[in-house]
Amino acid sequence: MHDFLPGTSKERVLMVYLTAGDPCVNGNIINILSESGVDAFEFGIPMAKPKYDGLVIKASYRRALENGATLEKIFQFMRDLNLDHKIIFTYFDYAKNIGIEKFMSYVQNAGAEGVLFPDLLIDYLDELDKYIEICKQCSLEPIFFITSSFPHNLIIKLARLKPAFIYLGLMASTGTLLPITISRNIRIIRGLIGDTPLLVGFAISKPSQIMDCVRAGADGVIIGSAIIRLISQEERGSAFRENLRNYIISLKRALEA
Amino acid sequence: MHDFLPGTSKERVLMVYLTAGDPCVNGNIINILSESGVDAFEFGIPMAKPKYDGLVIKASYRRALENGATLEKIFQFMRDLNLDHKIIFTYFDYAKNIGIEKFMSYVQNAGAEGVLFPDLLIDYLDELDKYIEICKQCSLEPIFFITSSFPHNLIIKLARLKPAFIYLGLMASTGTLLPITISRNIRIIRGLIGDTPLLVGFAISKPSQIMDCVRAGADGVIIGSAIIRLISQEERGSAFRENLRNYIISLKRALEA
Amino acid sequence: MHDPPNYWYNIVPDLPRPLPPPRDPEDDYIFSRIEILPKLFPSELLDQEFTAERYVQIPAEVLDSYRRIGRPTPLARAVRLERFLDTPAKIYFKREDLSPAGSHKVNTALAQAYYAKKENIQMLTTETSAGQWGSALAYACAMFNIKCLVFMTRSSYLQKPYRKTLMKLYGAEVLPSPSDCTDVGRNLLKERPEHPGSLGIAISEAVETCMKNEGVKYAIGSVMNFVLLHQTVIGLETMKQLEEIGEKPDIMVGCVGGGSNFAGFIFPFVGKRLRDGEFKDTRFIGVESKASPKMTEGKYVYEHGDTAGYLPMLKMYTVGRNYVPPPIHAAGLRYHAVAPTLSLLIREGLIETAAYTQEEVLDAARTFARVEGIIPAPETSHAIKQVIIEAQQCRRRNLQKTIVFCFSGHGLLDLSIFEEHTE
Amino acid sequence: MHDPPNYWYNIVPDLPRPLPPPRDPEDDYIFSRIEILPKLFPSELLDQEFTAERYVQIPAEVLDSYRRIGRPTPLARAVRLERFLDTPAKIYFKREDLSPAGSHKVNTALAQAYYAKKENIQMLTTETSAGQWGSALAYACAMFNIKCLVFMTRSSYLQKPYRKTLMKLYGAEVLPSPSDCTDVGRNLLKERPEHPGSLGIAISEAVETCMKNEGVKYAIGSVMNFVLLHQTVIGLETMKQLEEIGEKPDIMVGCVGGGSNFAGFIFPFVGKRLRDGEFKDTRFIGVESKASPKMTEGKYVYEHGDTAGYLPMLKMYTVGRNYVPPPIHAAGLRYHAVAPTLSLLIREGLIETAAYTQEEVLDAARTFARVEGIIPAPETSHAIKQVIIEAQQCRRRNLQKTIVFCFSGHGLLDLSIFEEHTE
Ligand SMILES: Cc1ncc(COP(=O)(O)O)c(C=O)c1O
Ligand SMILES: Cc1ncc(COP(=O)(O)O)c(C=O)c1O
Repeated sequence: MHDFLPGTSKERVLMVYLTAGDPCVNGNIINILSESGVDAFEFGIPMAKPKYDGLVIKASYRRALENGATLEKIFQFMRDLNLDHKIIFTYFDYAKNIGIEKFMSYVQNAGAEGVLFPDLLIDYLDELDKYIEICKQCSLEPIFFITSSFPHNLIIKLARLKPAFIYLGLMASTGTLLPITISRNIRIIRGLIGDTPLLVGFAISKPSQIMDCVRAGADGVIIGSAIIRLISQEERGSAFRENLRNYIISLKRALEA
Repeated sequence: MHDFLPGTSKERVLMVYLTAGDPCVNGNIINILSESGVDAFEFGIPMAKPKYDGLVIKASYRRALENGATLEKIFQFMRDLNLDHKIIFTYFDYAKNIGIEKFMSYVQNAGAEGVLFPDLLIDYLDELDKYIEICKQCSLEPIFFITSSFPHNLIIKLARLKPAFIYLGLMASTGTLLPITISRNIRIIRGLIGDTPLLVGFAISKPSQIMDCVRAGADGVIIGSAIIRLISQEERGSAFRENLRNYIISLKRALEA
Repeated sequence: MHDPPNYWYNIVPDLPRPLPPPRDPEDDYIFSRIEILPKLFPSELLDQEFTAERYVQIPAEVLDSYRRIGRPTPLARAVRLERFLDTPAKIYFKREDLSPAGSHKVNTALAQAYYAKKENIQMLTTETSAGQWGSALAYACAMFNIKCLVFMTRSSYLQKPYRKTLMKLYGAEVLPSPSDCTDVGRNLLKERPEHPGSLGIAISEAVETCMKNEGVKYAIGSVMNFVLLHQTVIGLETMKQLEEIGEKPDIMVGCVGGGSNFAGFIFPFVGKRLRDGEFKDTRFIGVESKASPKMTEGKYVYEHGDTAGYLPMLKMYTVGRNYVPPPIHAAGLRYHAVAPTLSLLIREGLIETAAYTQEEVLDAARTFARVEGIIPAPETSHAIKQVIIEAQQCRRRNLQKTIVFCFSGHGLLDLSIFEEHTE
Repeated sequence: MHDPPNYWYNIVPDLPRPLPPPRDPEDDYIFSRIEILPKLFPSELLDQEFTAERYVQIPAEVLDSYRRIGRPTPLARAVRLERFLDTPAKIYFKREDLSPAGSHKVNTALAQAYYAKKENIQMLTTETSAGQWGSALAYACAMFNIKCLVFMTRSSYLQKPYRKTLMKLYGAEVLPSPSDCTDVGRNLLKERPEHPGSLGIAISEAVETCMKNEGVKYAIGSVMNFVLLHQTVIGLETMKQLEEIGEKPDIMVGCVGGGSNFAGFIFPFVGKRLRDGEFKDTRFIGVESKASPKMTEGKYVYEHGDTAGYLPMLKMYTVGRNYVPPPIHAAGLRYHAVAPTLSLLIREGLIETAAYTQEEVLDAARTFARVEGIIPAPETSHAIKQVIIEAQQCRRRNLQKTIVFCFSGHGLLDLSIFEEHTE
């Protein structure tokens, strides 16, 4: 990921979150997104009891599971995608069940650059070293998920570990907009992490939000629920594709403004 | 009275209060008192409803009235006494009933040097000028009765009027000892009146009290209830007379210590 | 202002005329109330009653106890009330409600308990009806580690259980009066076992207890000079606090039961006026209940200081000690007379008076509670009523007066009075 | 110290590990508690709930309202208690009882009412049982001129009429819950017209009212980060006051319901310890009721913040929201869980915990009332119990420790609890 996020350069990243295995997600959609300007993809692994996800992504998980998604199929799907940048999103809980080393090697095999465990530092802080160790072994980039409620000391320490990026979850759960002054939180986090790449996400859907984030110091944004809401519509004709394309372009424009 | 209380001189006065007309009071007793050192006498006029008197003097009044005392007899009795210094004590209320001018001329005729109205300044402050005027007319010396609850400004003003003396009632009523720090009150009053003669009374019965009063700045003391209590005893033999004599001597000694 | 003053102010030497002394009934040749005073009160209090001193030093221990109850108490500004009344007047109030026992009464209770303790008195006794005074004394006795015995009229004892509980928590013994611990009580109970009691009976019981027991003295919540003296800590603080904020009071208001909080509040100002003409345009307004209109309708005569007639007679405005005021919430204002010094000043025209009905006063209390958020005692509400009237006057005439009043106590243990009327 | 601090302290950035975020139940795919938060709370409060800022500025209007309730509140020394216990320890207590509504709850109530007003919200609604929180909110709403609707469990409504009266005096509407103003209430009343209610039902009614009415928001008395944030004004003042007298706390004690007063009291100290090692020998002790022993016997798990389950789940020490504690006087300690930040610090071993029975606590309250003359709320009495134990320990070991505790509220409207036991 360092190639498009070299920290010092002002290049900015538009990342999209999609649930792997959700029938709404297919090569077609991913192509449209890529072509319209999405720089990187984050694929979530569907599960029955997601901890921090909002209703839109939960519904997407359910669709995926009802659609018969399995870990094997998911990794196959990802491997097949011809994408420059992709990472995996799932809970550390889940990976532990499989076995961290095993899980990480699946990730590596799928051609993903890293895996984001949103609960790693919250519920398994003691396993941080182990995570970094395994990342190294699997040639994966460490990525850290934090929230505005993280200790400042820990955030500083994470930055020193030179992750591919830090992912700041702006809201309490995905897709759920709360009246939080995100620009202030981003500014504070930025002040702690120097030029460590900072991507922010959760409930971003509008260009104006993106502009706020960037102005406050984010290097990129992750759009999840907003896209899933769009692509999970019944109607998927040409108007739909056009809308999707325009939407991405508008986000991209905001990002680069 | 100026002859024995010239203000500057340190001569001190022992005054005794007696109720005129009280059968316990007679020439004999007065002689003993005079001979033992009493410098001056204050004669009270018995009445049915005395305002500021304690039980001992009230009883004395009652005895006098039951004994058939009348104003005429009382003044006759006083005129007959061969005493250097005597004053009258009665309520302004009472004198007003008779007519102030008339009453004051009686006083003058009885050979008294002045009259002390304990209620004059309390209940008839407006008649102060009149009192002084009549005193002048009758060649009587003005005397003022005050208490520790008198306004300081008024006390200062009274001193400027150059009375024969100011009589400070130490307690709330005659003969009733309350735990009042008399030395403090005397000192304060003395501070207000310069060298105006200051006699103090009410509930003085012991030499030690007299010493306190004098030390605090009193020029003399008035003993009332204590003497009346003594002379109203049944037993009036030679032991009684001796006691009375010794008692007065002890008071006098304390006064001059 | 960080510390309470270290002296009390005695107005007696500054009065415009001599204070009429206490008296015994002229026709009583047997029993002298003045003579028994030393049986009833600690010596130093009687000394203060008759002192010629203008400033009386507050003993260090009392000063400490004043600090403990939060003295100096805040002088607050009722900005929200001003706004609510849309008045150009400024309204300040001295918060005597913040002490543990909830009213100004504790200022004298602490002094009385201190002197009692100093004189080795084992127990103080008193009467109470609504309970403000009883709680203040119970608190003070707890602070100075002496026993406290409160005779509480049986009707209040049953109807105001919280005040009773509070006193008991402070370690006081609280007896419903008439009780079977005195002759007076026993005789009344014989006639009528559920006798509701009266303040007069309760006083009689307290006084009997003093008379019969060495080491027991009586404590009194108002009227006596020494009580007013102790309360001047309120006014002395207020004066300093006003100075600090550069304010001069145009109008000072307080409620009047026996007169102690009002006198304590205004006397330092009145004294300055009498001595050197300062505050000569300040209006002092005492507010009483129409239920016991001694100032506005009473006579200025000699009357016993207590309803039972055990205390000497004092020259006061009074409705007569046998007058039975209708029951009102502001039990502290049912008192039949006004302290002698205050009476004298009223007589001399230095103090204005006003009287209101319970209904008028409850309305004012409700307004204050709602607007300022502090619940006034029913007694205090009388002062508030007057303040509102004055502030409205200021609005009509567009006068930017500074109104200061004594917030003598809180009504948290009297909330039931609002209950009956809130619904 | 003349003025309250002008910022609140947010401990979240200083915690030793990340604060677990609020969560929805994992298996609920239909209804998100997190999503409805903006329907329930004013925006700025939610923003504070998730702010990364260490210091949050207190708005000028809130600061003014803090001054009006007497902030900075005094830090008093319990000299008489020290003497009574014959301990070499020094005991200080922070007096949160002096505010008009009688407890620390008003510190957050004022902030919540202010933000509501600022966002043009017409009415705040909440639930209350014993009434401390309800009165604090009613007071705050009166101060910021917004409407207040309190659902009070019917049993308390009938048994604690004074609290109800107080709230009404402040202009709040107080409904016995279940009421006929909500679907929840109406359904329950249909089944049982005299339903005694429960806190859960009252919350449901309040939440339903918010959900159905634009311009109505919910106010909450504990647990949420923003509530604890507002309460840090207590600890910030205490820190400054201790500095001014040159004291360092060895032991800091507070009672724990949802944890807001204790957290507000200690967090500024804990924060300094976490940041730069100051106060590293200070012991922090939270005291709960044995009736709801979440800290000493509960589990550290995700649980709803409210007994009704309308709020998101938070990671907390809890006895489970369906646990029904036995009725105790300290209704404020019946809460089923401890605020997330406090829970995390307990888990990390930075905070000690203790639990006492009602009887033990009432004894401590009685001692304090008698010795110090101030009546503690039943909740506060839990802290006092612990303080007495620590002071006794100091006596046995002859240690001159400095013990500081949070006197969270007065018990003047809870006096009945002593009554039952005093006789
Ligand atoms: C709160 C309060 N204010 C005022 C009074 C009236 O008494 P005083 O006129 O002596 O201040 C009382 C008497 O009980 C009282 O409790
Ligand atoms: C006086 C008092 N103290 C303490 C509490 C406990 O609440 P918290 O732990 O949130 O401070 C309450 C709650 O009602 C209370 O009223």
